[in-house]
Amino acid sequence: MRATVNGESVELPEGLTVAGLLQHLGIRGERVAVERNGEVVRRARHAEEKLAPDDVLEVVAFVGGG
Amino acid sequence: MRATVNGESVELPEGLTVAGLLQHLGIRGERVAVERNGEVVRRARHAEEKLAPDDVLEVVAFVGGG
Amino acid sequence: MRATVNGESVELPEGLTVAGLLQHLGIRGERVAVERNGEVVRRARHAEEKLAPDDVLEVVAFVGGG
Amino acid sequence: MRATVNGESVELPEGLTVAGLLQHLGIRGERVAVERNGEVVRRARHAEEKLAPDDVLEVVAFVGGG
Amino acid sequence: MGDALVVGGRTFASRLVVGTGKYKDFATMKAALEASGADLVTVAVRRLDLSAQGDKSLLHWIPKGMDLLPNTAGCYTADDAVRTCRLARELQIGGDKPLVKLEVLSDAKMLFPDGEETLKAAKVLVAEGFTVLPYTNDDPVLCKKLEDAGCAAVMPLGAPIGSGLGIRNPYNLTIILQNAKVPIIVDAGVGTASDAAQAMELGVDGVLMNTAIAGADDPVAMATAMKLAVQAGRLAFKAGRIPRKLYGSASSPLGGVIGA
Amino acid sequence: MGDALVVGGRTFASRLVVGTGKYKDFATMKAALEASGADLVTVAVRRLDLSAQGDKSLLHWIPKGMDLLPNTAGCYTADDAVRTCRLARELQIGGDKPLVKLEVLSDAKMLFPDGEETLKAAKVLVAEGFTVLPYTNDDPVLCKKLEDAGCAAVMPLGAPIGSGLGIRNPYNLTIILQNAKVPIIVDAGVGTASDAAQAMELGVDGVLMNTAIAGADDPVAMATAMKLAVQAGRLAFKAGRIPRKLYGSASSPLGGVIGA
Amino acid sequence: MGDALVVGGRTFASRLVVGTGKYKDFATMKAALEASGADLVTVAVRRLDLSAQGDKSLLHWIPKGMDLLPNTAGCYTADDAVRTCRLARELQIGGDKPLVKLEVLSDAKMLFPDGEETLKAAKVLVAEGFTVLPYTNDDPVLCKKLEDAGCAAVMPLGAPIGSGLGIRNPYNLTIILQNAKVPIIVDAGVGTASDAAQAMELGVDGVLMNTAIAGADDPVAMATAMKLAVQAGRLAFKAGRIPRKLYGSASSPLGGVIGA
Amino acid sequence: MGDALVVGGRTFASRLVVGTGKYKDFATMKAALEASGADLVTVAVRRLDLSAQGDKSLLHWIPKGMDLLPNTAGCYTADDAVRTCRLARELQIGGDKPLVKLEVLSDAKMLFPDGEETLKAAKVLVAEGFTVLPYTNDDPVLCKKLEDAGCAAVMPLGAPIGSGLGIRNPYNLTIILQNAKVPIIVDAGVGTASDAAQAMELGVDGVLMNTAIAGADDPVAMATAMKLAVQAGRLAFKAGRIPRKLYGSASSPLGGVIGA
Repeated sequence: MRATVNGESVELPEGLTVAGLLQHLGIRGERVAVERNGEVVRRARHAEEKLAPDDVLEVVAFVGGG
Repeated sequence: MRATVNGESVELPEGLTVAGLLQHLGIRGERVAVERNGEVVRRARHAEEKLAPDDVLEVVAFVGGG
Repeated sequence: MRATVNGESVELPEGLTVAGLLQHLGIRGERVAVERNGEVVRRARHAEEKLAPDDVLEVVAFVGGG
Repeated sequence: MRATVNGESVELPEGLTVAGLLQHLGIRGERVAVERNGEVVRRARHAEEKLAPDDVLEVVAFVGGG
Repeated sequence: MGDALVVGGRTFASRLVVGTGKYKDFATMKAALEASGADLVTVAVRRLDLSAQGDKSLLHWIPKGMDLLPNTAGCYTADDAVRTCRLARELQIGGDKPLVKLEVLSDAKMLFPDGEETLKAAKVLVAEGFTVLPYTNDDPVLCKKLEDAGCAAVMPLGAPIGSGLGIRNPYNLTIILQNAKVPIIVDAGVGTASDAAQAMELGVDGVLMNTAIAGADDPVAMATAMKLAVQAGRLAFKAGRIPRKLYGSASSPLGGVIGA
Repeated sequence: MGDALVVGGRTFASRLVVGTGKYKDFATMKAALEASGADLVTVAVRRLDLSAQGDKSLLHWIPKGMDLLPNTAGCYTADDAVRTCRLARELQIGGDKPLVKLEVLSDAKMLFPDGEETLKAAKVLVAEGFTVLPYTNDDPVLCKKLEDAGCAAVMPLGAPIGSGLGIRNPYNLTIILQNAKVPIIVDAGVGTASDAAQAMELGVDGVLMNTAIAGADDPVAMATAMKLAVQAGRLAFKAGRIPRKLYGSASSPLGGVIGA
Repeated sequence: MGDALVVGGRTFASRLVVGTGKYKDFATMKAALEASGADLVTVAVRRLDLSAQGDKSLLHWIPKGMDLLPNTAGCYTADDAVRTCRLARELQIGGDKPLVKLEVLSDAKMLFPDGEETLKAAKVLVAEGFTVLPYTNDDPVLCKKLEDAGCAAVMPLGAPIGSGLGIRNPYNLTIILQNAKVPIIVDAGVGTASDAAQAMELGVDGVLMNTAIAGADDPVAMATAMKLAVQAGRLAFKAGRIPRKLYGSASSPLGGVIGA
Repeated sequence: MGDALVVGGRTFASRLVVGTGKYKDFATMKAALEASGADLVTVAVRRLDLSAQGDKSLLHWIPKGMDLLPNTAGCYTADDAVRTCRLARELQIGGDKPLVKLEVLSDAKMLFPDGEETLKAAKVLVAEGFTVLPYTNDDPVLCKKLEDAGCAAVMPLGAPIGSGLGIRNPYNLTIILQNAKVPIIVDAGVGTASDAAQAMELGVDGVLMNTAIAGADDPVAMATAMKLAVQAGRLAFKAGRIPRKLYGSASSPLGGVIGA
C-alpha cells in the first residue's frame, strides 16, 4: 500500500503496524515520535496500531534548536 | 417615562422624539450625536424617532483629545 | 636670485618687491596674503618691501574648508 | 619653639628630632610619612634630623580612597 | 514642497498631526494648532456635559481648513471603539469614508494599545467604510496585520502616550517601514523636536503628537519647533545623510598648508 | 526671531555656521550656503596654486552678506596655527578683532584636537587681538581654560570631524554649558538634522558643520534641513519640553466615555 | 546561591537557558553547554532524516542532568505549534506537565513572533496540561494576556532572534516586569555578555540564548562569559546599584589634603 | 585563566582594581575587597588626625596579598600631586618604581581631571622613577601624550567619579585602544555590573571602581557581581561576539518541519 511518510509517498507492506513501520524504516535506538493522520500514536500503541492505505505519517526526533 | 441619558436615569415626557429630547435638554447649536440603545440615530431621523421607556441614550460631542 | 615660494625654489629677478613678485607670478585680482620669512607683509607695504636672496615666501588665499 | 604640623601651629620642645616629634605626638605603630618644609624626610633619617623653629611639617598616612 | 502626505486618498500638506487635548485653555490651543501648520487634528468623543450650559464647543476653536481625526481614546474593547466611531461619523455629518484614529487600550495604567482588540475593531470599521488609522504597539507583525485588514495607515507608538521618551525602538520602526505598503505614522512618545526629526529621518510618513506640545511650558513655541522639526527630518531623510564612521575625515584640503 | 547669536560683539541672525569644503563644485556650494540661511561661513587658508591660472576664487561664490570665519585646519602646532591666523587677518583686509576658528589637530588619523597646542595658540591669538573660536574636545576643564584664556566662544566637538556620529556625549556638553560664560558652539560630528536639533535642545548657542551638508546626496536639501533643525532645536530648548516618564498619561479626557 | 529560577513548579539552579542549534559540531555544543552551567536547554522537533542512517542523535550529546525545553520553531500557525508540542511530549516519554517553548513566527523574513497565533496556541496547550513558555514580542499587553492564559513564564525578546542587538527596549521590559506575576525570561537578541547582564539588572528572571554562544568565534569561552554575566547581572540587581548622577562625587576624603 | 593584567612589569591576576573609600565601616570594606577578587586596591594619602588616637589604621583591614595603589585624590595642581606621591612612596617603605594613581582634578564641583596639570605631573613622576597610572578624560590625544610621557598605563574615565553613568563614550575609548601601546584601564563612571562588562568588551585591559561597590546597598554582593562581570566581559571580548544585524536569523533548522 502507499502512504506518505515525512512528506514523501512510499510503498509499504500491507497491515504494517507503527512498530513495524519504524523497523521497516531501519529506525532503532532512536528516540522518535510518530503522528498518524494528525494524531500522535503513543509509544504504548506502536505494536498494535495498524497503518491503512493513504495514511499520512510523521516520524520526528529532537534536533538542535534555539 | 424614565430613561437613561449619558449614564443617568432621568424622567422624560411621554412620546418625546430625539429632537425633542435635545430641546428638552436645552441643547442647541451644539454639534452632537445621539445613540439609542446602542444604535446611532442619524440626524435625519431625529424629528421622527420616538423614545420609549427604559431607553438607554448617549448624547455625545467632540472634545479635546490626542 | 633664488628664493622659495610656497615650498618651491624659484629664480626671481633681483630687487623684486612683493608687489613685483605677485605680478611676476601672474597673480591679479586674487585676494592673497604674503608671508616673508615667517612674517606677514601687510598689503600696504607690498610696493616698498624688497625681496632678498634665499627669502622664504608664502603666498596664500582662501579655499573651501570646514 | 613653634612649628606648623598638619596646618596647625604647635609649641614643640627645642631640638626635637622627627622621631621625637612622632613620639611627642603619641604616634606609634602607625605607618606614617613625614614631610618637612616641602621635602620628605626618609624614615632612615627620622632619628637624626632635627626640627628648627617655624618648620612646616606634614605627617600623613594612608586612608580609604578611590 | 510637493511632498504631501496621502492617507486613504486624502492629501495633507503637513506631515505633522496634532491633538487637541490637555491645553490650559482653548485660546492657547488655537494658537498652537495654527503654529503647528498641521491640517489634521485629533479630537475625542465624549458625553455632552448636560449640566454645563452654553459652554463654547471645541469646534469653534479649531482653525478653519483643519480636518478632524476623531479618536476612540478611552475605549478598552473593540465594541466600544466601534460604537464610538459610529457616533464620530454622525458628528462629522457624513463625509465619505470618514477618518478615525482607532485606539483601544489595555487599561488605564500601562496605556499600551491592545493589539487583539484593535485588530478586531479595525476589521469591523473597514467593513463599514471607515478610513481607519490604528494606534498600535511597534510590533512589525501586528502592523502588517492591520495593513492587511485594510487600514489606510498604521500608527505605531514611539513610546507610551505622554511619556516623552522619544523613539524607544528605531529598529522595530525600520523593520515596520521596510515591510509596509501604507503610510506609517509615529503616534505618541515624542517629547521634543529632535524626537520628531529622528522619526522622520527613519522614513516614517508622519508624526502624531499631543502632549509634547500641549504640555510644554510654551505650547505655541513648541508647536512651531515641531513643525520645523518634521520638515527638517523629512528633508534630511530625502537628502541622503552621510554615513557614520568611527574615524573622521578632514573637511579642509589636506595639501597646501603653509610651511609644510 | 529676536534670538540672535552674539559672538565677540558680533551678532548673527542664524545659529548655524557652515563650512565651504568638500563640495563637488562651487555652484552647489553656493546654493547650499544660501539654503542654510547661515551668515557665518568657515574657510581655509592655503598656498595659492601658482600653476593653475585665472581659476575663479572661492570668494566669488560666497553669497554677499556672509561673514568669513577663517580656520587653521591642517595645522598640528600652535606656531603654524598662529602664522595661519595672521595671514587670514591680512586676507580679510584688516577688520577689527578678526574672527578665526582655531583648530590644531594631533595628527591626520585621529583628527582629534590637541588641547595643549590649542590652548597655547589661543593665548597668543587673544593677545594679538583676534576673536578666537577654538575647536576642542568635549573636555569641560579644557573648555573652561579656553574661556579663561579669552576666547570669544568655545566649540567642543559632538564627534570627530566628518564622522557623522552626532552628539556622542551629551553629558559632557551639559556640564560644559552649565559652567560656561561664553557661547558654546558644537563643531563637528553632526550627521543629520536630528543631531543638530538635539545639540540645540541641550542649550548650546550654535552648531557648526560642513561634511554633513557637503557630503549629503543632496547638499541643498540637507542645508535646508539643517537650517530648520537648528531653529527647531533652539525653539524646543526655549519652549520647555515635557518631562520623560516611564508610564504615559492619557491625552484625552478620562471621563465621559460612552457606556461607562 | 539559594536564588534558583522556579518555572511551573520546576527549580533550576541556573538562570541561563541555552539552545542547541547552529553549532559546527556536537562536540563543540557539548563543551559549550557544560561551560554555560545551564540546566535547561532548548531543542527543536524535526522529521527524522530517513536517508541518513545510524547518525548519532542530538540527545547523546546533551550533558546528563540537563532538562529539555522542546520548541516549536518553524511553526507559523497555532495548529502546527500544537501538533509539534504533542509530538514533543511523546518524545519526552511522558513526564507530567511537560515543558514547551512556544514559538509561532509570522514569516521567515522578519522572524518576529505572531502574537495572535501564539496566544491561541498557548490557550490550547495550557488546557492540554503543558507547561508553556511562550516566546513573544516585548508587548506589555500581550505578555499580560499570555500570563492570564496560564503560561508558566513569559519570554519577551530583547531583539530579533540571532540579531545580536541586545536589549532594544529596556523600557518595555521594565513595564512588563512591573506587571507580571510569573517569571519573565528574555529570549533572543542577546549578542554579548553585557547584554545578558543588563537584562538581569532590569530584574528579569532569566535569559535564553542560542546564537550568541553558538555563533561566537569561541563558543565555549562565550558560554562561560554568559554564565558569569547572568550571575553578575542577577547579583547586581539584588545588590542595589548606586543612582545615576550628572555630576560625580569624590571617592576619597575631601579633607586632610597636604598643604591645604 | 592565564590572562593576567601586566602593568609596569607587575602582574595582576584580576583585571578589576577597587578603591577603599566611602565604606560605612572597615569590616564591610574588607569583606567587599575579598569578594571582589582584586589584587590591587587604591588608597588615599591624608594628614594623620592627631586628635584621634589609637584608631585602627586602614592597612589592618586590607586583605593580605593585595598591592596598594596610592592616589593623589584631592590635588588640584601638579606640584601637590608630586609631593603626595613622594609621601606615598615613603609610606610604601620603598619598593622599586612604586605604583601611583595620578589624579589631578580641576575643581571640587566638576570633578574632571585637569589634563594639563596631569601631564605635567606625569613627566616629573616618571623621571623620579614612579610607575604612573594617570586618571584622565577620555581624550585620545591626551591619552597618547600620557603614554608618550612614560606612563605605565592610562586610565580614561567612563564617566565622572561616582556618577554611575557607565561608559558615556565608547567611541572615544575604542579610538584610545586602537592607538595605545600601554594598558588602558577604565577608571570611574561604572555604576553596575553590565557597565564593567561593556568596558571589558570594548577591549580595555582593566576597570577601576570604588563608589559602584562601596555605595551599593549590599557592597559585598556588588563586589562579587563586579568580579564576575569583569571576567565575563573579558571572556566575551576574547571569544569574538556575533555581528549585529537588523534582521535576525533562525536558530533552529529551517527544513524538516512537520506538515510542511
